[in-house]
Amino acid sequence: MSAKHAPVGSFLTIGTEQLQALMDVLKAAGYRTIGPRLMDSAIVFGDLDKIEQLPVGYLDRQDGGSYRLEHDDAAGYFDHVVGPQSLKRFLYPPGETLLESVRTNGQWQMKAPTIEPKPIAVIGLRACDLHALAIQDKVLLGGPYVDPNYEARRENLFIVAVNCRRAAPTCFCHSMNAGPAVDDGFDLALTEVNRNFVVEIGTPKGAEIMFDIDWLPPARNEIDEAQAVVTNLKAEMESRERRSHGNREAPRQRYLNTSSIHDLLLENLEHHRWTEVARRCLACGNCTMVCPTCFCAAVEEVSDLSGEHVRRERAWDSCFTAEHSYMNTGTVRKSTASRYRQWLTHKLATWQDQFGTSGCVGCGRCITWCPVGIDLTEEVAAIRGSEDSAGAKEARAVLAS
Amino acid sequence: MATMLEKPPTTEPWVAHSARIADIRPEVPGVFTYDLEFDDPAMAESYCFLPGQFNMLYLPGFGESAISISSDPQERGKLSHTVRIAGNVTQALARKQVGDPLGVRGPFGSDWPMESLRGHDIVIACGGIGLAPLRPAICHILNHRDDYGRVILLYGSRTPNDLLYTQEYDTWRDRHIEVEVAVDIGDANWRGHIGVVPVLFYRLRLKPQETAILSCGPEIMIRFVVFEALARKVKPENIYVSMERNMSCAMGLCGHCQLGPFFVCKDGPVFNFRQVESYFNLEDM
Amino acid sequence: MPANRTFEVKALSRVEGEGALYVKLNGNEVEHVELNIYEPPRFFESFLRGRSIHEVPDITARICGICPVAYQMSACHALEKALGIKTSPEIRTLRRLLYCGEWIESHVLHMFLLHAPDFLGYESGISMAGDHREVVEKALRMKKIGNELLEVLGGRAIHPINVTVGGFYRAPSVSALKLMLPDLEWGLGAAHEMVDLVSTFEFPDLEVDYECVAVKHPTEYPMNEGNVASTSGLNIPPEHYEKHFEERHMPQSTALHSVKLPEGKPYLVGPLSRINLCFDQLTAEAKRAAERSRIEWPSRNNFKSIVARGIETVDAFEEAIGIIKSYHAEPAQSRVAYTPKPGSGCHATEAPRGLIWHRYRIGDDGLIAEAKIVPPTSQNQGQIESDLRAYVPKVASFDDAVATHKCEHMIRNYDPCISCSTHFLKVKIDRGEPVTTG
Amino acid sequence: MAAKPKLAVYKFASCDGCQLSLLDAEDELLAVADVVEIAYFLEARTAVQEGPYDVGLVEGSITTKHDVERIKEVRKQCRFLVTIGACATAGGIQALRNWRDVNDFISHVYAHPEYINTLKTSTPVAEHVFVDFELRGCPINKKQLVELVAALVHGRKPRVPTYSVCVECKRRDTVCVAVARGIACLGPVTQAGCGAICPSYYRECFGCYGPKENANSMSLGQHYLAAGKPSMQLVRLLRNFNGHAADFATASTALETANK
Repeated sequence: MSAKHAPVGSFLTIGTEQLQALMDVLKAAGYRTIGPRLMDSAIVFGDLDKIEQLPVGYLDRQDGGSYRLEHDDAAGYFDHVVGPQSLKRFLYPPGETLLESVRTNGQWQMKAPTIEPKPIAVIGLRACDLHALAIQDKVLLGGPYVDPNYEARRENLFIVAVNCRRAAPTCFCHSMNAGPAVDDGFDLALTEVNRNFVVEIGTPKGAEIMFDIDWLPPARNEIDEAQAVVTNLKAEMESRERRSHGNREAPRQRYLNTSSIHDLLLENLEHHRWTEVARRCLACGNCTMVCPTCFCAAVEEVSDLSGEHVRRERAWDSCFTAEHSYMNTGTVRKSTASRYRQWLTHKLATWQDQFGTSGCVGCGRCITWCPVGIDLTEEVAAIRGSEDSAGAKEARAVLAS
Repeated sequence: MATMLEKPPTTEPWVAHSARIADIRPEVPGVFTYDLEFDDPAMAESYCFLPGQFNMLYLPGFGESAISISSDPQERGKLSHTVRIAGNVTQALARKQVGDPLGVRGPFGSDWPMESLRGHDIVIACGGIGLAPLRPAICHILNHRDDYGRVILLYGSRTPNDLLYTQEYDTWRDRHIEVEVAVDIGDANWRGHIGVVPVLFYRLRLKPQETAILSCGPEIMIRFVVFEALARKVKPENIYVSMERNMSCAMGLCGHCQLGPFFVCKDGPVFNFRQVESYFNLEDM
Repeated sequence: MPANRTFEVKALSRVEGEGALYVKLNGNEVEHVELNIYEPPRFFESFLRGRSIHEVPDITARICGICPVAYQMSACHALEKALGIKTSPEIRTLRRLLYCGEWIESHVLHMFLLHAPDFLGYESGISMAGDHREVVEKALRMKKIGNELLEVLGGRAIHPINVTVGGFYRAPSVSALKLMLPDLEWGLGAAHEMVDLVSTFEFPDLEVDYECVAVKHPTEYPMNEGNVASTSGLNIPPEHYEKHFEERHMPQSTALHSVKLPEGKPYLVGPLSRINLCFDQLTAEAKRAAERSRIEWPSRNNFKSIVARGIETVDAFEEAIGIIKSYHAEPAQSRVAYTPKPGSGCHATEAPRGLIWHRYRIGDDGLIAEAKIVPPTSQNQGQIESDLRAYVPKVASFDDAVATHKCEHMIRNYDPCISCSTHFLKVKIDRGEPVTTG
Repeated sequence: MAAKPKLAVYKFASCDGCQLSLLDAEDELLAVADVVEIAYFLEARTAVQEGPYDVGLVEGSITTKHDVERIKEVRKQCRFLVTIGACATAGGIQALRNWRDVNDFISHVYAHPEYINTLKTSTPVAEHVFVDFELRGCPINKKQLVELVAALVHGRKPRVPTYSVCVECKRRDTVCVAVARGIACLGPVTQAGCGAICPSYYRECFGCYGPKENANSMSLGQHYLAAGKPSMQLVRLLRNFNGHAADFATASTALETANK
């Protein structure tokens, strides 16, 4: 039956039974298996034991400031897209202790708690989130300083990615070159085809896990169909995006024109659009919390009443808070306009200077989970639009000459 | 260009090294210099820093504060920080006594490019506590006086009582450092300049092509220093400034100290003016 | 001793809220007794008008930080009656569990931090902890368990957020409640010890022929549901409350007191009344504790209310354990849906310090048109003054300071909650300043 | 060690819930009593030590002429004055009178209005005297209260965030009730501190901690209005326990005006 070993880069087919077997094998190998689950009116990552726990038949309707689940009998296991969380929660948790100090006899004993994270296998990770993971790797592992806790968790991660068959109107991974096709960084990648899954082997670790699973070599047309899923989706996103251009009525597909975006934004740091968006922006920080790449964290001192037991706790932070840029002389970024500018220019422009990549993967979470539906693609387009106006072009030409 | 000090990789970047306060010297009202000694002799032995770098001083229960190092980089075993008492951590520090323990992480950040400025005339323009991170640069110059041409210190503070390190000016002058001092508000005994630091440029005859500027102080002061320097045709690439932001992890991991594309903690605090010029005149950057 | 003496407490301590005591004595004759409420009025009944139905439990919780559940429960039940909706048995049970949490935290707070110091000769629970650290620590742990129960069910201990008309916003998870069991079991044991401890206190001799009033239910110890009953044989549905109880101006007081009709007598609400009226409905463990206390129930001595609180604490722990043990699944519906519509409803529940009665009218716009709230302390106020008149001659032989303290102790028998009284009590503030309106 | 700081707890118009938070800090109460001298705290102790005090915690809003004078005395007695809770910090639920005619209230509730001595408004302490620090909440969070005490004892700034409830909500992994359920929630404009309890119980934040720094309730209100929420529902939502706080008050007034 089973051909057992499948080399890296090869494809094979499994049914739902084998998907369950995959979970079981991962668990037996010591992984905590997590994946999409329907909880609290959304699809979020949760512990996963049985494939019945997967949100089969559910779709998420997303738009600026709005997310609703909908049942659709035709929908498969993974036809929802991304929810409010990302892998960030598991690798770079919202709160953790970095240092513990105890004072005994006037002497401080300081030590960093050692963490021994349980390996995690995540099932159902999308292309955008894989790209986000690669970006966080650069931030937290790529520089002269490495975050040891992230590193420990990251090393023990097993990724079962999934190719999207559907895009929400908030998705714009195609314009960030971060999807919809899963291209790299996975151990296994699934594509749902006719209630079966075509599996691509991404790493030797992935091949090893598949070794004990009763898979079948895919039929020729199954691989084609699987590959068509992502090519079709990309084409569909592009065509929807074209149709929605300038047509407020058409279902919108977000798109971000990234050409020269670095210079575009940094040359417009005093654009009136920042003030305009600040009229709507709540500076609540939701966009940064849901962003899979945002890494800002505050380190807070937590002390007992005696002051003898002290911890340094790290918690997710946001550049939209006053504390974020606080110095003894006061908060540097006092206005909401300056905070929005900081976020957007960092994400789309200065991130490139810092880490050689954009900080955005086009997952659209910041659009969906903004309580008032502020849309970064619209903000960039507005800045670009006024830039590209005849007058601006002329002015630039004059300056250039 | 600013250079990063080669540092051995650490597996526990958040753990501070335990140290003790060896001496406390009141400098001016609200400013003290703290000499620190590491508890671990090996650490004391191996610790070194470059002029312009800073340490994170840790007072458990209060937190960490980024404080520039103000001692002579060549004098091993001596580590001083001149601190203005302003925030949570520094206020707690002000209540400490000689012998009290604290934690030190560092050194962090970029340095004044003393090596690449050899052969230049150097103008050090600073205000208030901004002289503290430049003192190691002055020490370096004194240690290698022949490597540099004319050296001028332009220093300003609010009142004569707020001038740092006044007892050292004569020593510096003896070693041919021109010291020009201005205060905003003089007193009965004040015979020097009244005004802000940039004004001290007015009477200066510089050889702009050979001059480098090192500046630290309030951002508004730095802006005008740069303005004056550029007006005198100093090459922008020879202007260096030390910036301040909310430096919280010092490793470029927490995101708080960003200034445009930079993490001030690791790309700075010392920047070439060219790097940061486009962010200088922006509100709330 | 002079013929004319006054005992005065300008600011009562170890009570919730602000009140003063004034007693004027002529020889052994009590000339004037006044429990003065100077807590400023807060107008809850007024600004409930025009609010949405779902906001009422959130707003009424703010009447009192110590017994917010009582305010939320009476309001929810009254509004459910006005809307004609009925909650499921599961919700009813969970509400009872919530009430257990409030009884535990409020009773233990009062017993050990506010009242026991009077018996043991301390000025506070904090200084009592100096000599009796273990007792105070144990009490704090019991109180904490009560608060944790409130947190699991209500979201937080003070002003819970999970209570709504029709049920709960979210049903508590089975696992979260089960986690509480070991603590509750410990608490039950500790509560027994506490009953034994407070039973040994020396109780001043003040026997009063109280008219005890409490909610009474045929099978349950009263918390959320039942008729309003009294020791004189009254047994009426809450809807008839206003026919039998009235706020009246008493000649010896500047404040209005609730009195029972038709005789116009003061009456007693609170733990002593509840035990006196509903002893049979106590849990087995609570009955055992009551028996061990060697106090004869029904009791006519309100100083023994501290023991009554202890017995009710045992009851609450035991009930909570029972409820959680039989909680196997979260209810399918955590609340009953409703459509706002005009109507009226009223309801009485038992706050830790006694019966609390609410009446609401919903207007045509589906918003609250009228609200009336009668909290326990206002009902007890007449009885407090009446007790004082009986008690003062017994303590008149002591010097002023001791006698005053003894009066204050007596007032604390009632666990008076002045903060919540004020929103309806007629208040006179007499500090020699001109009386002004608005 | 230096003498223990003397702490006083005062009450004005309030429900007692905030000072109760100190007694509700069961794990820390005795430790608190070890590090500070609880010199004046009527709800908990009979003994009263004379002022002045190092720290005064004030609960409750100012609603009578007498209290206007009393708070000035309190200020004189306390070196460091901290308001605890929404009443003391923003006028509390009592401040709902600020939008209505208080005489109407009095005659509605009281049979003998001539006995009622009250002001037309309920106002925060800071409108009467200088306040050194404000601890928000209805009620305050006991952890924040203990942190405040610890900070005062050790001479540091209390660590009390000024950012939105959303930050806490996302950290604790609650799915946004505004976005995923269409509930009008005040979390994005409300200061954190409670631990983002309400959304985790599937209900809206109703603003117990008052407006966050740089709050923009106007924008949020307009968004909910556009999503079909009745304007008066939003007005009531903003006018709960911190209705008198500037940002909430401005937005609720604007929404009310738009409704007319």
